[in-house]
Amino acid sequence: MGEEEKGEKLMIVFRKAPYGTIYSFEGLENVLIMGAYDQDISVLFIDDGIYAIKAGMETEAVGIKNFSPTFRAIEAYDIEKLYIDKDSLEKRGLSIDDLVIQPKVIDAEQVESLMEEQKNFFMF
Amino acid sequence: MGEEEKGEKLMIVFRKAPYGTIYSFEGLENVLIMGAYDQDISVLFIDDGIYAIKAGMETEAVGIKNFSPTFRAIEAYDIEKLYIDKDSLEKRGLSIDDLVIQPKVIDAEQVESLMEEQKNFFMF
Amino acid sequence: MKFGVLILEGPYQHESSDSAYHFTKAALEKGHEVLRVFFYQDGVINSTKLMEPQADDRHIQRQWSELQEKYDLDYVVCVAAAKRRGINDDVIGPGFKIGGLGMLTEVAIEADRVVQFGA
Amino acid sequence: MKFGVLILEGPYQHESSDSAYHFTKAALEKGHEVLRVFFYQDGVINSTKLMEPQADDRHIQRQWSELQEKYDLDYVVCVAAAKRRGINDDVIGPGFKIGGLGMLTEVAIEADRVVQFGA
Amino acid sequence: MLHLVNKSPYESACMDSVDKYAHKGSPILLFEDGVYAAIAGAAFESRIKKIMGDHEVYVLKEDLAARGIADRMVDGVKEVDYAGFVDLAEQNKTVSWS
Amino acid sequence: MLHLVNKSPYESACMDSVDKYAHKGSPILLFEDGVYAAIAGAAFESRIKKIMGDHEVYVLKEDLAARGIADRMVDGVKEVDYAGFVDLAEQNKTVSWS
Repeated sequence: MGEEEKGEKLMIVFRKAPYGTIYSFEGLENVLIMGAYDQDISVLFIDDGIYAIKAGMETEAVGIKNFSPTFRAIEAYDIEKLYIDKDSLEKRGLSIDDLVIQPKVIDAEQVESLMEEQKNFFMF
Repeated sequence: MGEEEKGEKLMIVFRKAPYGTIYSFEGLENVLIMGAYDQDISVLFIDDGIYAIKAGMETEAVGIKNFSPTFRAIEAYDIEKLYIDKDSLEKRGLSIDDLVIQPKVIDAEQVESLMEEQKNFFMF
Repeated sequence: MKFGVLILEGPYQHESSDSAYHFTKAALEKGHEVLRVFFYQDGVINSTKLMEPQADDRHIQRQWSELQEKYDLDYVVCVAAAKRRGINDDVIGPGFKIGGLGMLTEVAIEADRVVQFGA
Repeated sequence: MKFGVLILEGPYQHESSDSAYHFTKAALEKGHEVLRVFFYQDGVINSTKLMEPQADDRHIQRQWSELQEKYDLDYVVCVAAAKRRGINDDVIGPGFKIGGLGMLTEVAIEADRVVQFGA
Repeated sequence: MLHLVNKSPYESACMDSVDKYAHKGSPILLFEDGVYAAIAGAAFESRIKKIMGDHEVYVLKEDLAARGIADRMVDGVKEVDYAGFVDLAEQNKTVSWS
Repeated sequence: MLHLVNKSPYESACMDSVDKYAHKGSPILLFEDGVYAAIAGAAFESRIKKIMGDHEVYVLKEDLAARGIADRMVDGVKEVDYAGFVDLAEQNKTVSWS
């Protein structure tokens, strides 16, 4: 199936750290809903957004729901275009194996190009 | 009148820019209320908080109330200990003459010492 | 051009809602269409008619309601975000309606541009 | 020791209210006094009983109300900040009361420490 | 693509992200507290001038006036009002950094 | 005086302010997103180590666990739970940077 048939190119960008604010959690809710619309969805993790998919979260003591396992459900929603910025990972002391999902690692120039292709964005 | 007679040493610190967020406006409301309690109040401007007292604000077009003239009322409330961090001013391209009030200009070390003297703080 | 507008911050605390309002108004005055204004995250709080700002301050919900009436706009307040923050059908002002998050995807598909305020 | 607690951010959007809750609870469990919890700026929104979070999430207003009841705490929601944001006597949960900003100055005078969450 | 920036560069790393990810030639609009990035004689001046080598930088007039800094802008920054903001958003896809 | 920091050093300039204004010897408590400042092998590691030369740096266990980074802390950082946070606030006046 060609990309043209998949509708509009829409991108959700995660760039905030989890739990300190709700942006990444409500951003994830948005991704899951968008998955039902059969569009050409891309999900991108940059800046502190990479921390949203760190493995091993245990949130019982802060009393907030751990949403990281839900990121694994993204693929079940037929959203396969997942990307993460290499430099953001390195700068923050993580590697791709530290994460609950393994987005495609790309560099800042590829991030730029990918963004240029999209029709509309959501930044969380 | 000695300082001891003026009650507790309380400090309100302004460190956020105006209008983008409400912190400085509601911080000012707090200063005005505190002035009525006859305590030993200090007001300190650091970081982006120095922009809260920039002269010449014209807020009609953004539709938000211009609160900067109200800072001039602080002295009428018998709050005379007003300080501003020299380096924050310089770094942000302003001088003391650009402001609606003229707090005493102090350096970072004096800020430290002043903070150490206080009993309780509010950061806005 | 067909615009969508997305607002993620609450009234008064952040300027985002004011900026979104001025942008939306300017776009309409220039003859553009605004297909939908979507209120998400703390943005849902802009819809409450219970707000009572001081007399010399703007009334953010009423400004939005008046703009909606003038141009017959579509305002959607995200139900999931609203429930978390105490916003429901009983408190929203005229012109706002509570709806699903899918209505944000819809406007992202249909509008030429979605302009986001806050995050 | 006598603590005061000040909260400047709303529920769910920021972690500040959760942090303030855990801090207050821990202080009480260690036998300290908490003279007053003051809700200012967006912090006032923590008091609304209209919030309906998802079933598997914490209910921030109820957590605060239960803690208030257990320790007979004094919770003050700033009236000026509350009015701007649509919080009034009809929507605040049990244990909260709406009061003047002077009550923040009072706790700053009387408490050994005021611990601020958010800004 | 139009990059929207609404935070002060002295408090937030937004501008670093724009600088890193924005395509050369993409315009940047500073509004709300973002306008503080373009004050002449301030610490951020050299950064914004460098950024202006790769991007047109616009500032929102209404937010400049509100902050009393309309006469303090770095040379070469372009002022637009909300109508101009709409024009920029018509001519470019928009992405918000905040 | 205990300095409370709740924002990520990659997004916010809070830590710069603490570094600038905090008296030598004053403890710093990192909590909420502030805990990201103390990750080993990250870009901020050299800064936090320098800061640790002048200040005891504490991190809140509950927030570390929530973020899955409890095993990633720079050596020498001290972990406290909420009861320990209360003890620190009992021993020191507190000031919040956020």
